[in-house]
Formats: sequence, structure tokens, C-alpha cells
Amino acid sequence: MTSSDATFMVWLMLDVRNISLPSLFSDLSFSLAQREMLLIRGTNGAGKSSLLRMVAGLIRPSSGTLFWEGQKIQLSAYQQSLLYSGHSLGLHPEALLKDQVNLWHYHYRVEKKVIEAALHIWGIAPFANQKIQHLSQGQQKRLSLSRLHSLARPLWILDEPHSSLDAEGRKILEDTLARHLERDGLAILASHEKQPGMREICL
Amino acid sequence: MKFTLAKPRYFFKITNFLFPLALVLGALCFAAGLYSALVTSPPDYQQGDAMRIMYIHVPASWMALFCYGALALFSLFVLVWRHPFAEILAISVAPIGALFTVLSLVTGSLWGKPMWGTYWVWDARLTSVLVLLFLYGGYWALYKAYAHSAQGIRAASLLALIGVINLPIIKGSVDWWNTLHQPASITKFGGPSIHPSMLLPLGLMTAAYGFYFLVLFILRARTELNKRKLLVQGNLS
Amino acid sequence: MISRELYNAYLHKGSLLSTFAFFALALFCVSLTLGPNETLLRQSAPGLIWILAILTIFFSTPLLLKREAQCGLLDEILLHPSLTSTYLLSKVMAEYLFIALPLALMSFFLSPLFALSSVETLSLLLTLLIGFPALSALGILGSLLTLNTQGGGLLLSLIILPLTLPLLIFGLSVMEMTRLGLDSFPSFCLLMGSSLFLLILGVTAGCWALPFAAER
Amino acid sequence: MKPKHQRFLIISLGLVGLGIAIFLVSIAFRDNLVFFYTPSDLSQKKIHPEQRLRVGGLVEKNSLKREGQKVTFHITDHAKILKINYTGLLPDLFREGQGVVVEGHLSEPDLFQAETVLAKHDENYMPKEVANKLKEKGLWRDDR
Repeated sequence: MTSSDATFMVWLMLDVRNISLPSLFSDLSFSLAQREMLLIRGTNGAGKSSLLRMVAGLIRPSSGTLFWEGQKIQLSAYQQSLLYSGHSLGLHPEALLKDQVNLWHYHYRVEKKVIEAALHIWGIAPFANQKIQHLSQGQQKRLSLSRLHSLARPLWILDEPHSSLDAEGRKILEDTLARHLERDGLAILASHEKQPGMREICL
Repeated sequence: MKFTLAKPRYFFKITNFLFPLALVLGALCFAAGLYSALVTSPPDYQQGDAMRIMYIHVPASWMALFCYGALALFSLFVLVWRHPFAEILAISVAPIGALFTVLSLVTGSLWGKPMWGTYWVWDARLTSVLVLLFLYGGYWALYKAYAHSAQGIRAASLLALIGVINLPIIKGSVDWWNTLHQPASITKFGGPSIHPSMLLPLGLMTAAYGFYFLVLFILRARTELNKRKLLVQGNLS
Repeated sequence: MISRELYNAYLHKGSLLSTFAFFALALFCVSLTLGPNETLLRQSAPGLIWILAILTIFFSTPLLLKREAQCGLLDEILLHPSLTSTYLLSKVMAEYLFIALPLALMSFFLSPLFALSSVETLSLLLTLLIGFPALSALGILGSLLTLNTQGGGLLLSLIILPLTLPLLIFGLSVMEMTRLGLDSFPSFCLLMGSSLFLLILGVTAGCWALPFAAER
Repeated sequence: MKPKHQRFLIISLGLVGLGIAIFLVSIAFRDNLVFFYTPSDLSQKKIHPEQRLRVGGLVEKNSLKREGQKVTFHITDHAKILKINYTGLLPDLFREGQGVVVEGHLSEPDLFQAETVLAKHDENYMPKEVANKLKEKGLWRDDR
């Protein structure tokens, strides 16, 4: 039972009030309660990634504010409770897979066995001694997404998680997202595909 | 870049009034200054006529430092308050400052030949003014290196603010190290050690430089503003 | 964070080889072209070694950082709870261990190429070791500023070299003094003072530059 | 530890560093960095003969002897005298009683072979007539 299965007792609520970015979007507001998933859809270059990066606190909006758990976000505490997975996967191409595990161990101060357990779930554990750049794009994506299991973070911000995943990968992703929501988690996805029955914002 | 029209229209209003005034006053001061510098003012007791270069060299150096100070101030506005109009002011002032620095360096070394016996000596004051020129160059290169000017200006502004440390070094370099360059004559405590008859042309020339700067600055700022307007309307790539 | 950075640098030791090769090769070429005339070598050696060390750092740091940025690691660092300044300091320390020390040792062992006496090589080693932290801090700052541009090492040197001048001048005056046998203490203090100041300046400006560089 | 403490620690560390840097720089300026040596400096310090250095001082009155291109004169800092010989054109600012900086090397303990002569200029600018008037009144202090 990896640590990420614990349910989140705290009352969680993300509230975004009329944030705007020059020439992309302005006065955009939305809020996200527990067990809710939001889909951001839009054409290429519509600002999906910028919006996600702003919600993750990487870019400062030119106007508007974000609220987490009711108060204005305090950046370092807020970023402790979110997990951002962007287009670039955050991996070291030259490193071996097990080096990447060590790096995450140092970076996120998470037990190595937790990370390895997550690798098993995503089915990439056998490639431990391979260089990451030799893995296929799909395998690298799985490795990057394995952090969803190894880190217990209530708010997930995923930028096109479905891209370059095969059918099996997508299934694992769907299950993880479903289980995350059951445990009162929140998730914001940016994607091209239309997800049936999910709240969405079009940019 | 969303175009805040409030500030620029206000700028156009003042410059419509200020521009011709600065032009006329500048021309007047320049003429008076040149006349008094070259004709009426007496030669120096030591250097004779070689000293007249001072009337070009000293105001140019002051203007070079002044322009960098203004550039640093605008950069502060760009970084702290993210003011789009400050970007236009900063880009307008930078090349003018570089121009004055080059002028100051050239006239300085021309003056050095008769006075010190060499065009260039690695002396604290001269080196730091050369560094100032490199800072201007670095600022411009960094600004132009970025595709989006909004990003470029912020990177360049940070560089300008870091470079501010160079200004006190230039000012103080003369009295910290007993350098070849003579210490400040005007800002001495015991009052300027320049004879009044030479102070007048210097003052006039400085005023002329000031107006010249104003004219150039307003011209550059307006062209930059108009360029942005056209950019926003989309018919200028 | 520091252990992460050290481990990270340890991982990339392969690419550091090219940096050392560049430095060694440059030293060979310089001492070769200067010819056998000993006094000329002795006088020009300190300056040249210093300039080559600065250029090596200014051309190797942007490569490392550009690779990290492309893999999206800058976002990961920004999201990390610790301050960006701790990241920058640990990066400077990692670079110090993995680039600065080898370079200093190499110039120490290659000093016979420049016919430097023992006391001069010692002072050369000392000044390099003092100057390097500030150099890597400025190098990182410069590469952050030029990350999203095509300029690379060239643009970085253009904008940052003016800032390294005090290090160069005071470092050389220390070596000049030791060569003359005069007391090099005042310029030694100046070197340490300006190196410390530039290190702090580089790190604080870097704190602003890191989130700026992460914005595509 | 909480980010606020971390931030406070880092900022105070930075300020302490700045203090040390300024303190170091001020130590150096107590015995100020020299652009050129004075004759008295030279006598104390042992200098290698072939080492290039700069020496500054005032040209001693009527010590200027000129044979064609070769020029010899003495410079002094009111403590020591140093004999200089130099071949070449002197800058027109060069005059007895005037500050000068010479570059070259010390061939013998008190003979300096100068390669370049730079005339140092103090900061007063004054027309000739005023300078002459001052001289008559005896107010003029020629050497500093």
C-alpha cells in the first residue's frame, strides 16, 4: 500500500479568479472542488500550457489571483501540495533509469522503494539499467507519470498526459485518475481529445 | 502586448510642446558654447589650446553617465512594475548613452596624446568608462537576442541594473587610485578649480548636450511608440 | 537539494571531459605559439591562464543549463520547496567541485609549460581557487539570461565579461606582486572581496533570472 | 525548516557576506593600490633589473639635460632622487617642476631607463595671464 493511497482528510478547494495573460486569455475564473476533474481543451497555441503553468505557480499572471484552501496561495506551501507534469518530462536523458530513481529520491525526499513500487505499477521496472534516452517516448512518458504514484499530492496538473501512451498506458492512467478522485483528489488536464462527461473549459 | 494608450498619449502631448523648444534652445546653446569655447575663452596656462577638447570631452562623459543612470531607472520600472512604457523609454535612452560614451572615449584619447604622451593607458578611469561601453553593448545584444521584446527587455533590464555598480567605480576611480587621469575639477570641495572664464563655455556646452539628448530621446521614443502602434494594428511584421 | 545537485553533476561527468580537453588544448596552443622566450612566457602566463579559465567556464555552463532546461528540469526545481538561491548555491558548489578544481589542478600541473616559478604557480592556483566561485555564479546567471536565445556561450561572454574584470585585474595584480616579491596582501584582499561580492550579486540576480528563464 | 526561516537565513547570510566583502576592500584601500611607485618606494623594495614598472614624481628643477634625442633628468618626491634617461620626444606638457610618470626598467639601483614618459596633469585650469600674475605676487606654488 504505497503512501499515496491515504485519503486526503483536509477540505480542499482551488479557486482561480479572473486571471489573465497578455494576448492569451483574460479574466478567466473557475473553481475546482474535491473529487472533480477539469479538462482544458483548445487549439494548439491557445495557451493551454501557459494556463496550467500559471495554475502551478510557474508563471505570474499579469492580473488576477489564485486561492488554495480558501486563502491566497503562499507559493512554496501551495507548490508542495501540487504535482505538475508538463510537456517536457523532467527526466535526465543520459542518466540510467535507476539513476533517475536516485535523483527523485534526493529531490522529493521519498523512499526509493516507493518510487520503485510506482515503476512496477507502470510496468517499466525491468528497464532499470537502461539509459533513459534509449527508452521509447511512451516508456519515458510512463516513467514521468510514475511520479503520480510515488508522490502523495492532492492537486494534479497534467499537460496532455495521454500523448504518446499506448492503450495499456492509457488504461493505467485512467485507473490512477479514477482512484485519485475517489480519495478526494483534484485534477486539471490539458488535452486535445474530448473526454465524455467531464467538465471542460475551451480556450 | 496589450497597449496601454493612457501613458503614451500623455507623452505625445508633452513632447509636441517640448520637442521644438529643445531643438531651438539646443541649437542656440551649441552655437554660443562653441563660439565661447573656441574663440573667447583663453588658452590654459599649461596646455595652451590643446585643452579646448575639454569642452567636448567633459560634457560627453557626464551625459554618458547620466544616460546610464536613466537607463538603470527605466530598467527598475520595467522589472518592478512591469510597465510597458518604461520599455520604450529604456530602448530609446540606451543607444544615445552608447553614443556619448564613444564620443567621450574618442575625445579623451585624442586629448591624452598631447597631454599625457599616449593615446591610451590602462588607467582606472579609462578602463571603467570602457566597461561602461561594453555594458551598453551587452544590454543591446541581450535585448535583440530575444524573439519577443517583452522577454528581451526584462533580461536586458536585469543586466542594466547589475551594471549600475560600475557608475560609482567610474566616479570614484580617480581619487581611489592615484591614476593618471586628473581628479575632478568641478566637484572639488574647495570650489571648482577652473577659472570662471572657462567655466562659462563648459556650462553652455553641457546645456547644449542636454538639449541634444532631449531631442534625440524624444525622437527615438516617438518612433518606437509609432512602431508599436503599427505592430498592434498588425500591418508591420 | 545540495545532494541532488552533486548527484546530478556526478551523473553528467562524461560531458565535462570535453571542457577539460578544451582548457588543456588551449593552454598547449598558447604556450606553443608564445615560443621559447622565457621572460615573455612568465609575464603573459597568469593573464592567459586566467582568461582561458574564464572562457572555459563561460562556454561550458550554458550547455549544461540548456540541456537541463530542455528536459523540463527547471520547472521541477522551481516547484521544489527550497529557495532558488539554495539551488544556485548548490549548483555553484557542484560546478566548483566538478569543473573548477580540475581546471585549477590542471593549470597547476601545466605551469611548467609557462616556466612559472613555484611561488608563482602557487599564487596562480590560489587566485584561481578564490576566483572560481564568483566565475561560476556569474556563468550560471549569464546562461540563465541567455537560455531562450540562440546566442549561447558567445552572447554570455559578451554580457558577463565586463563583470569579471575586477576578478581578472586583482587576480593578476596578486600574481604580479608575488612575481616582484612585493607584498601582495592588499590586492589579495581586493580579490577576495570582489569575488565574494560578485558571488552574492550573481546568486541574487540568479534568483530573479531562474523563473524568468523557465518561461518559454 | 519553514521557508520563512530559510529565506531569513539566506538573506542574513548574503548581508554578512557583503559586510565581509566591503571590509576586505577597505583593508586594501588603507595602503592604497599604487598606479606607479615613487622614488622612495623603489629604494625600499628590491626590484628585479628586467622588471617593467612605472615610477612617478616631480621633475627636479634644472636637472633637465638634453643631447639631441637623448634626455636625462631627475625626478623626486621630496625624499629620494632618481636619475632617468630617455630617448625620444617628450610630451609638450613636460616641464621642470611638473608631475611625470615614466615607464621602463631599473638598469642600476639609481638609474632608470624610461621607455615612455607620461606628463601628469593636476586639476587646475587657468589662463596664462592669471598664472603669470600669481607668480609675480609670489602666491604661485609651483611644485606640490
